[in-house]
Amino acid sequence: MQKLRISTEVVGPHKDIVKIKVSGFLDAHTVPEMEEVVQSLIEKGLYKMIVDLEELSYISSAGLGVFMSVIGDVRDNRGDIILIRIPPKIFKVFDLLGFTEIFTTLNQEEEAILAFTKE
Amino acid sequence: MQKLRISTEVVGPHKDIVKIKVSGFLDAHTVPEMEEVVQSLIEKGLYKMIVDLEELSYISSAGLGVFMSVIGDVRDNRGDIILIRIPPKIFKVFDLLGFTEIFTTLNQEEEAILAFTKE
Amino acid sequence: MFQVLRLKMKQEGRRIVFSIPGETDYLIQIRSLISTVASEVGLAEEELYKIETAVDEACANVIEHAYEGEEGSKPIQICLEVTPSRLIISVKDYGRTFNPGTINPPDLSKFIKEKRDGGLGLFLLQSLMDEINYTSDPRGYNELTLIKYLKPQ
Amino acid sequence: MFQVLRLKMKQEGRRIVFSIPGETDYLIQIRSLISTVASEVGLAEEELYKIETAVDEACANVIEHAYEGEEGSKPIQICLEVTPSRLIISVKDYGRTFNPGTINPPDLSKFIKEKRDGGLGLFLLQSLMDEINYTSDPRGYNELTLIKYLKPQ
Ligand SMILES: Nc1ncnc2c1ncn2[C@@H]1O[C@H](COP(=O)(O)OP(=O)(O)O)[C@@H](O)[C@H]1O
Ligand SMILES: Nc1ncnc2c1ncn2[C@@H]1O[C@H](COP(=O)(O)OP(=O)(O)O)[C@@H](O)[C@H]1O
Repeated sequence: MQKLRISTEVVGPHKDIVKIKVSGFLDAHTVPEMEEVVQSLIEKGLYKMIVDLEELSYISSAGLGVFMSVIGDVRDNRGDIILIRIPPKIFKVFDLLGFTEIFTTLNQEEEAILAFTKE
Repeated sequence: MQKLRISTEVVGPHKDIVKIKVSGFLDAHTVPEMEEVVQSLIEKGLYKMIVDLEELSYISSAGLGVFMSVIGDVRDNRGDIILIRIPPKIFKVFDLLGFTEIFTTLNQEEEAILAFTKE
Repeated sequence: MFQVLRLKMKQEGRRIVFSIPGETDYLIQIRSLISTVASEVGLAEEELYKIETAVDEACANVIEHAYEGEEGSKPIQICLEVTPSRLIISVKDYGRTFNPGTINPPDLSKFIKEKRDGGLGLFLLQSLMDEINYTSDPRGYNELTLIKYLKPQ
Repeated sequence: MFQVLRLKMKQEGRRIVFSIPGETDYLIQIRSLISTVASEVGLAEEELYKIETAVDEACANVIEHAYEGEEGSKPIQICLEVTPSRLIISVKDYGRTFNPGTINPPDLSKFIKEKRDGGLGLFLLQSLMDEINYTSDPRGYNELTLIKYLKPQ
């Protein structure tokens, strides 16, 4: 059993959006792995991120912290972090902490791509 | 979640065979329930028993003890205890303790009914 | 059955206690253990998830702050107790003491401006439980108690 | 990951300890807890089931014999330790001591003749593990140690 799996894929008509698929457990133990992936995208100038959480089984506040710490930078560079397919119990945690007001949360990858393309 | 469920049903052409369906956990805690069912059948003179273990998730040595303590009586009264549909991991426990040599173990209810009817 | 378990635990002060190494590797196990024990109390899936998360946050804080990331030797002790009206979980550490004070909702806009990657745990933990309480014992340990009210059955 | 967990547990003597009320109600929880922890070691389903069963038998014996069925107050303490080559589980009780002597296969025909409903536990437990060892400590506890060899990875 692996604790956290992260895969990235370039998507969208201009191939400038990165879909990050996260599955497993995003807790204080695995958070450095997530940080590393996000940081390396930022270093490459890839600021349009779709984070697919459908297969995420657990998130702790440290997991949310990863998104909180970079969203400012990302938006300053005309990008965004759009969270898609958040499982209900994980959505509650985002909601409790006010993240659903700050982040865009959508159901489908297509909607997220559209949101980036329209801008 | 219930720990142990036991249901009994009269089966066979002469309606003199009792099928005992056991599911859940048969451990030192639940063994008295199993004992009670078996004892009440014996008191009613029902000595032909088919024990269906397909949905049993766990058995401890105390569970096996129930069958060991009554098989003598049951056989003395022209009956038997036939164990059917034993899950592989539970079969191993029966086997380790030598129960598979003493008890008849079969795959199908029909085979067990046939074994009782032929006698 | 839940009823029976609850009453028994109450009547004679029964407790389940775990002691687990204070390292983030073990958080996944701590969550499973909590869920295993708490599921016996008859709590719904959703409540179990909240309790798991709260205990995980408490333990992550112990590891990061009370033990300040020092690897290994110190354990975290988790104690579960059930009364007919409450599930009480205490998380004991043998490290640094702090004063949680009043825990306010995080000011996200400010946190984002400051690029903070933390500061959400205590508020989350408090939001997920019905009561929390932190004490420091002069014998050298701190205890964070997490309480969930149980619906009468 | 298993490798890492194993090595870490070994290197710095990490242990997971549970203390559970000595009553048959809790056997189901003990099995789940053991399975939760042992599954992290990378053991196959079948091996997990054997270990669960062995620990269940050990605890059932403590409750029935060491604590002679007296309800409640005394706990059972279970300690898990992993080294690169072994999973070591010890079951500690604070009750009556006994001498297990040599544990022979049960003579089923004789047991059936005598209508016995027990006497299978120790042999089963021994058959399911690679090594077992019982000691009584003058400080007032007994400890049954169950060892499973781990295949090198
Ligand atoms: N168990 C603890 N021991 C010592 N200090 C703690 C503990 N829990 C929390 N703290 C302190 O309270 C602060 C806020 O905690 P928290 O809201 O969980 O956010 P974070 O842990 O991400 O900083 C921490 O930064 C730390 O200074
Ligand atoms: N933990 C224990 N403490 C004291 N006596 C024990 C313990 N375990 C086993 N015994 C003794 O050894 C005997 C054989 O145990 P076992 O093979 O498990 O069968 P059973 O428990 O069904 O009698 C028991 O009857 C008991 O006298």
